[in-house]
Amino acid sequence: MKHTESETGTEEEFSFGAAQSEVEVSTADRLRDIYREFIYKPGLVAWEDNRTRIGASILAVYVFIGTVGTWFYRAPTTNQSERSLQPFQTWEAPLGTTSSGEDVLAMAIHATPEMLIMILSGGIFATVLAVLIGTVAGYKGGTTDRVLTTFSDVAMSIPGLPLIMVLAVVISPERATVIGILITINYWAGLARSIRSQVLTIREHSYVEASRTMGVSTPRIIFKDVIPNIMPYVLVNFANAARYVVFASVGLYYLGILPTSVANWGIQLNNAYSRAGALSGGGTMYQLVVPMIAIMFLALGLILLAQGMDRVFNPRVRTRLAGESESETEDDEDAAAPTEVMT
Amino acid sequence: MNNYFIKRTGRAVLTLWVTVTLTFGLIRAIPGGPLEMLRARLVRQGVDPTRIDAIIQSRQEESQPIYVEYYEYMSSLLSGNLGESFYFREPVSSIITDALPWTVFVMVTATIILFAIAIVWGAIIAYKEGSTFDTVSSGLSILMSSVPFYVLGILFVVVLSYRFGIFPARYRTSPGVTASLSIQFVGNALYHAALPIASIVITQVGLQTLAMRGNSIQVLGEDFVRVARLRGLSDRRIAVRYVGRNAILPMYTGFLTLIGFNLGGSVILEEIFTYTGIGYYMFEALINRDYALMMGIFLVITTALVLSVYIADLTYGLVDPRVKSGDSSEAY
Amino acid sequence: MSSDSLISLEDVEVHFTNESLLDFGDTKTVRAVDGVSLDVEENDVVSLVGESGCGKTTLGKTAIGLQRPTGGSVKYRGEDIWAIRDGDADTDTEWEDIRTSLQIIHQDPGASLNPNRRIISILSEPLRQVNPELSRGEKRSRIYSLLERVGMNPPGDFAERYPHQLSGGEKQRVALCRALLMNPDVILADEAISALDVSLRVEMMDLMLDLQDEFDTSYIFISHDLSNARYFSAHGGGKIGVMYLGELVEVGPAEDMINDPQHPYTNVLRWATPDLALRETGDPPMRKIDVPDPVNPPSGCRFHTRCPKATEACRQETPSDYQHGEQTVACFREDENHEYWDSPELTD
Amino acid sequence: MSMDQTTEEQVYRTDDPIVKIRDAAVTYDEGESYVLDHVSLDLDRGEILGVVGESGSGKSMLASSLLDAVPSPGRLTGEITYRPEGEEPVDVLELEKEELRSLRWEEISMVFQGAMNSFNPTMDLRTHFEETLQAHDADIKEGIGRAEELLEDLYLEPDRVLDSYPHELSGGMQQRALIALSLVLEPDVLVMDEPTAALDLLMQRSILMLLSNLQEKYNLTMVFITHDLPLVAALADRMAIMYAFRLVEFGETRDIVENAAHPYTRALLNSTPNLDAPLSEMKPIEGQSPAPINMPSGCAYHPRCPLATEECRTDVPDYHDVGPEHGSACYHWQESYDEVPLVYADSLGDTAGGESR
Amino acid sequence: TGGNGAGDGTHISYTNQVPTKIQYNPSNPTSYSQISHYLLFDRFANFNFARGEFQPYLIQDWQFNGDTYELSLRDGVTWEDGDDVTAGDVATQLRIAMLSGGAIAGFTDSIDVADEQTVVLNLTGDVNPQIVEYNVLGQRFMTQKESEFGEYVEMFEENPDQAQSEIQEFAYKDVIANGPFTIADRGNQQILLEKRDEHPDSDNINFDEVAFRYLDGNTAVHNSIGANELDSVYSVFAPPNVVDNFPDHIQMETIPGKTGYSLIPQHDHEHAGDRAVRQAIAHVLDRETIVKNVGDTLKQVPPIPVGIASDDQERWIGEISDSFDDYGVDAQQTDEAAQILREAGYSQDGGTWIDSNGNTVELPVTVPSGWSDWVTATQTIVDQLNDFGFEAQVDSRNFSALNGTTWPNGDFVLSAGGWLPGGGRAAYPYFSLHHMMLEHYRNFTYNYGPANPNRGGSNGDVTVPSRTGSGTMTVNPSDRLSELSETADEELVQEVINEQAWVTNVDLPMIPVMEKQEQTFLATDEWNVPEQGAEISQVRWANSWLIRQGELQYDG
Ligand SMILES: Nc1ncnc2c1ncn2[C@@H]1O[C@H](COP(=O)(O)OP(=O)(O)OP(=O)(O)O)[C@@H](O)[C@H]1O
Ligand SMILES: Nc1ncnc2c1ncn2[C@@H]1O[C@H](COP(=O)(O)OP(=O)(O)OP(=O)(O)O)[C@@H](O)[C@H]1O
Ligand SMILES: [Mg+2]
Ligand SMILES: [Mg+2]
Repeated sequence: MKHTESETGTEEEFSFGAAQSEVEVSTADRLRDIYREFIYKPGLVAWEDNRTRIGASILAVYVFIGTVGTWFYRAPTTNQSERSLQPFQTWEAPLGTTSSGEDVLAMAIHATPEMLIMILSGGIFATVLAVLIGTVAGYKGGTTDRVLTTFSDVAMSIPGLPLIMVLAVVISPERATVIGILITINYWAGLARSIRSQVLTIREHSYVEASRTMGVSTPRIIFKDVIPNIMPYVLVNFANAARYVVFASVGLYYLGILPTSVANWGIQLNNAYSRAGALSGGGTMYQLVVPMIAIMFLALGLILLAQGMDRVFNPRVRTRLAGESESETEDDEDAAAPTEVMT
Repeated sequence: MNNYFIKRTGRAVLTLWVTVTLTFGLIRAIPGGPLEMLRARLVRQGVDPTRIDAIIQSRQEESQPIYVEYYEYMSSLLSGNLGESFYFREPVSSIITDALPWTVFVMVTATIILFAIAIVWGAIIAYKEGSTFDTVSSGLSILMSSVPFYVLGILFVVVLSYRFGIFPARYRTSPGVTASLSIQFVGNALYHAALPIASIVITQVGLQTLAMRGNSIQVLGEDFVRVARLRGLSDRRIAVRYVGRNAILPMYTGFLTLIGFNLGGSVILEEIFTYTGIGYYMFEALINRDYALMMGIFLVITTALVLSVYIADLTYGLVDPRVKSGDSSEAY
Repeated sequence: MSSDSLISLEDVEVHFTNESLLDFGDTKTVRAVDGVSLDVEENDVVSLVGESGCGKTTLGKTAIGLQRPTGGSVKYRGEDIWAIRDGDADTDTEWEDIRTSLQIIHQDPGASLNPNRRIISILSEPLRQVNPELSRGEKRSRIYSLLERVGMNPPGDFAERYPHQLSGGEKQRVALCRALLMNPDVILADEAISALDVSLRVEMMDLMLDLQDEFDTSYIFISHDLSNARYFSAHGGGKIGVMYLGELVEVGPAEDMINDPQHPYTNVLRWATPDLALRETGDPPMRKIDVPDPVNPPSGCRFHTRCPKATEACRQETPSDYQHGEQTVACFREDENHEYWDSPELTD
Repeated sequence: MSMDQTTEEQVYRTDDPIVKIRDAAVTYDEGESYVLDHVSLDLDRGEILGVVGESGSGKSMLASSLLDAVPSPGRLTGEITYRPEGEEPVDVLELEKEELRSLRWEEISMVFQGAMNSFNPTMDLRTHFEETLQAHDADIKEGIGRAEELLEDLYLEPDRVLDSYPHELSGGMQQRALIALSLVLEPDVLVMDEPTAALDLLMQRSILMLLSNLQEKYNLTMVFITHDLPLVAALADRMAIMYAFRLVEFGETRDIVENAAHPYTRALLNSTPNLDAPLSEMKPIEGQSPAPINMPSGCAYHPRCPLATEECRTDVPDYHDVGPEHGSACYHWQESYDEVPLVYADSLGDTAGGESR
Repeated sequence: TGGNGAGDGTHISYTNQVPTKIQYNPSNPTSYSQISHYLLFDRFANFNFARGEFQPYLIQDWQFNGDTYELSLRDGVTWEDGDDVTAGDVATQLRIAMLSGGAIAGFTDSIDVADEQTVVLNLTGDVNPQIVEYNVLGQRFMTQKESEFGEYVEMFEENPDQAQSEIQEFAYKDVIANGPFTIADRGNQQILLEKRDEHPDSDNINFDEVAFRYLDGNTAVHNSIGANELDSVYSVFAPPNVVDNFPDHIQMETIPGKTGYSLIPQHDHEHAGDRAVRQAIAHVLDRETIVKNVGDTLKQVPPIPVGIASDDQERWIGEISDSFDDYGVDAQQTDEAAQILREAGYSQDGGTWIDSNGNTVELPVTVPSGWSDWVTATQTIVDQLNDFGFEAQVDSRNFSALNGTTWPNGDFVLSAGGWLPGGGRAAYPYFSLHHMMLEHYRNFTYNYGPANPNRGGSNGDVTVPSRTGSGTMTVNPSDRLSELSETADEELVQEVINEQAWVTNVDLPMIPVMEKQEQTFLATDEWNVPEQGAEISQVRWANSWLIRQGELQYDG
């Protein structure tokens, strides 16, 4: 490489004009930088938007319940209270009990951690795979692209829910992580396709070409130039995938297709429906309502977050809110990422 | 006809084939084959154990090496034969012919209605961006999207059917109503489909509305809308031909693919409403390990998905003059 | 063509075959660059002018090895760069060296900087490539001094900004810095000033020219504005090339091209370049306004469909390069004995 | 500063203005700052007025003001009077919705910056023409006939263009089609906001040439807005120079080019490459133009002006008569002749009015 | 009457099968009718659970003569097509059952038609007449008319395999009925029967139609009952709170299911295979609480954990029941359990039981997921075991996986599984003991020593403390049950039953927890029915049987 041949020459060339005083960068500075860049500012922006604010608060509540809550609140067991207690009767079981004397609130609370794990694993699996396949296909083009595109085409063409049901029966997954992945087993495909088409545009951006011209390696271009651009989109879709995981897992539990070894609101629904006769007016509607509310608020939090999130990653908004100056006003904010709408 | 058409068709066929093969393999991997399920069922029916063994024995011969099954399945598929349902002892095709129209009816109607609402509502919100109406509508949209359709379905059943008896909780039609083109029949079918359709529409309309809102706001900011106003065009024309048309276009493929997607979702929906469409039979087939039926329905839903994407790709050029068929108009 | 030119293009062709871009069905070939030969010397400035779509960018990118030519050869210091790229060449020169030696500044100052990275990070990238052994502090001080050099003071402040916090001119300077930090031999400036405000263009050109001496770089400067090309080339002591539909119709030293244009098309460009002399604009010196379809370029001299001086001969035959002083011109009018002079004028 | 408004006396009136602009001002934040700062101007019947200024100097705001079409939520104040020939003057800002609708495009029409986005991408051009005619109750057949003629005047094949979708046309063709669309109702005034900015020079110049032909043929009054001073120089009868949302100088084109009396105008002229002049140093303008939110006090140009004095820093200069019909908002316009010499001054004399080769 | 305004007296009941798919060939296992054939076809005899014996119906009389078994038909029963129901028809039905692998084949040589009204089974050697009775009469309907099905009998003689598969394929949908009703109409939602006046019992019936409406799942049925849409319902499970919510005029009848939840230990397992641990478990379980958790309308508590159905314990071992251990019906007898364990060398370490090697006693309980009553029971069991200091947890698995691999492979420690074979037959201890000790009908490989080899056993001996006093006794259950099946001697029968019941009570090859109750609901608003709990209603299923008996009449 050039620099090795003409080390000194290079040095000279760059020693022009006003000599720069030594620029020190301490580790603390860097850490502070990272903190400002990745936590403080996104947080600030997120907080500025009502949707993210509410969404994040809701999720925070779930995380709190899923971690601290399970510590403080007793685990559900049979006969821990009187059977079939209505809600708001006693402090012992505020939301009532099932017909085998399990505390409904305890059931709801102790289903949270598994659900969060499921969401995370499903969301991460779907988005990471989609980003990987989408960017590589889009950026590399050619045969790689054709193969990957066909692959995702096929994955996309298999009907999601029926496929998941069959798979659920085949492998009887018992761990929340596996269930999360199972549910998003072909969810990534649509996402990969749309990421691919975005990458097709991004790779034509001149800054990508500039990086190529500098001889930057392909993985580095993908990670530094391509992926940050689709990040808002990816995160929005992470939240969407998470919501899909919530909906699908609860649905499958409700239908009794997934093994009951993992606590889940769907199992509560199923119990309320098939055993407590909640639908038949046995006065046990509360057993149905509690998990429903748990599901709906979680989904609500995720949607709100998804809707508000693209702003967080838009550097324009970020700097504006972080109080830095902006010299240009003419450009509009990037149009919001297209919303892939699938239940 | 032309290159793109052929290529795209080839890809659709390839996709179908791979999907069929894959699902074929998958379904065979389900633990507990049809015989085990049959045994379980006979036990429950109280058939005496020695006879159960005899029955199982006599059925054992039916299974063959998997490649033979695959070959036979593929070749009979090509001749239009989907095999016979193990559980129902009926040709799969006749079950599907009976069930599919109902599912398609529910899902297509639901999807059309929800898009119609989303388009109008989304456009109106966009026009009133920033107003209270916008805030309330957007909030409502989000709220509606946070309810899974089956939860709403259950609620509907509990409240509207069981509690108040306004709508039927199950069936495609009332007992005794026979299929015909009479008003009574159609009305009855619609009446029974009302809740399934409503639960799809209500839970899915929100996100589409927000998408439409976003698109419309974007279009409203375009120069050509401003120019159109300056040219003195009527507000109506601008709303329809300018804003509407351009905002709807990006949703076109979404519309077709959502139909396909919803067909898959019918498995849960029809189970809740005891609506004997393909989703319902899919579930039955799964429970009873009825491979042929499962494959058949899988195939139908897959074909629907592949077809809807295929149609979306091929027709996008027709609805959007900017894209000639064959341009980079892939649905996803 | 001397083999020790920094870059020499010989008979370069770039044809884009696209199956679906224009119409589906049969494939269409866009002859973006068709048989162009051009040399870029050390410390040279070559400006390319021409209408939109005539192939300037394609030629420029071919010259710096970003675009693989479908015909002809591109040589860097006498060695075929694509042979090196493919590992076919028998030489010590590494593709990496070539890659770092040939850099680009794009037209759109906004699009050429990654909106998600701070300036410091954008400018660290070239150093990472060329001087990976530098410490963070060293990199930073080099970047700071270069930023100061291009007039972005205080550098510490600018370095911490995002691209959207810079003005167009500043962005373009950052793009220039990025190219310079690679210590390149050639910089392709593709319409690098077109998007800037008029008042900033000169400043930017001056800056680039100043740095040319300091950094020993050559420029390939693309512009559709003849006066900018002249300003740039003349100050850099280089030449101007006029392109028309993928062909180089006239090349020559800047001043000669302006003061004594030979090709009718150069004349058209000259007419199109506004000035403050308040001349009556008059009708354009050409018969049609719109450029022919590059998929089906006209036969013979490609300009014959619009050329006010075209004759039947121009439709039939493709002119070869004629030498007129230091200019190279592809027009029959340079050949006094050509049948051109006798054939009937085209009027449609 | 927004307090001092230009008074009647400071306006350089023309005898028979077709549009009178008085104190036109646009604000986006309830008067905190102006993006068009009290501009007064007369538009002469049948003239071509060139408006020149840097990006963001408020040119588009001025153009939109003429049609009362400032993009929301901007607020336009002042007085804009349209005076059709032989009819009662119309106060544009007071018009009812319906009246405004017919004034636009029928009387005053406009070509936007960025023709690429001015057509509905999902509609062919014929429909654009037809719906425009229809919206103004014009005879469609006759109108299309006129459109075809216009297109032909603009060197386009009418049939092909009319049956095309916008994306099927090149930028230059779209721009010309848009010009035809803007003239299809035979307006008296045509406002063009940087109609050629996105095109290459050859196309720009060609269009300019066609425009001057059209102007003669249809007896149009034209406002041509650009940041490219030399471009309009050959076309415009008069020029107005804008800086930081204000009109800083106006006058006949020749006057402006040869005798610019505002340091900004002179600097602008100096920064322009010029083919005919011998190669000499062109001088860029140092510094940046201000944004509406932090406008310098007094003369907005003072931070960049070599002649700036204390006075400039505190008071907004009035217009000074520089010559007939030529005004300059500068206290030091006289000094500017010497302090800011025009770098191409020498070349002007011999080439002015001369024929090109 | 029912919701659909059939005020003229259409009795509306329900079916959980898609009506168009129902078929009536009992030899074809798919889509075999679950309820409507009770009215379409006459059954041989009906088992009354209260009396514990068969009531004659189509077969009016049956006679054991040592080496033959003679069946006499009722007079005047005709087929829908006009033919009489003859001994030939009965013989055809029985022959097909025998030829296609039914249990009859185990003790029958041949079947003869003695005359129009009499069928004779020629027995092979010694056989317990009770066993013959249960096998011949139990749950058998006169469906296979000779003229329709006779060809299969011939086919069986020529080519059994083909016959087997053909008769299994044959979906009998265009039925020729011989009961008091025949099929009038079938749609997607219901199957409608209309009265056949030719039937001898038709005079008992004062309404014309019975509709079986298709309802999918218990919840749908609950709701239909609640909404007054149904006049009767057979075998549906309604937990107490649901039943409480039914209208007042809905009367519930329950009959024992003769099957139910037990913990099936893996006898090879170091702990579950240890009798001490099994006994401890039995002591620790509070069966009453478990049943309450699941719903006491759904289950009943077996008084003594033994291989005899709950209701039949009194009859068979009532006299000696004091000597059996009930392990605490409604209590967690932790002291007893602890004592047994300590004696067997177990000890407690911080509350958790460990064996003499220091290994924790871990007892995961496998249960089919989705069987919500079983899952609830399992949860309660697990909680009780954990309370006591075992390490137990619920291990719920997919039913098909259990059925296909887990159970046949014995891949469990404790598994939920039925401790009775179900049906009227299970009332006879031979069948229930056989099921518990020798051959579980669901293919459980539980490696119990005395069990049959195909269940992991070796038909070996078992040694238990003797019931009557000190000392131990060693018996071979396999041999003793064979003896039981081959004797007509009542005393021997009682002796073997007492002895083997004792073995199951002590050795606990399975640990019975609860027994299923079958619920039938009858609407009394427009229908006259016997009062709740009447002996005549203790049959499968009350609604169809009462109609035939004139005990369910329209009163609208
Ligand atoms: N990747 C490509 N695929 C197909 N055609 C291309 C491609 N790149 C350029 N072209 C075509 O090649 C021709 C020359 O393009 P090029 O970008 O080099 O022109 P240019 O002179 O730089 O134009 P401009 O002034 O508008 O930048 C054009 O007709 C263009 O459409
Ligand atoms: N919607 C808006 N809200 C707030 N400020 C605006 C808005 N639109 C324009 N502006 C501001 O008004 C000022 C004048 O804008 P205008 O569009 O008139 O500039 P211009 O001279 O036409 O510039 P250009 O050459 O870039 O078109 C600019 O500073 C711009 O930032
Ligand atoms: Mg270019
Ligand atoms: Mg503008």
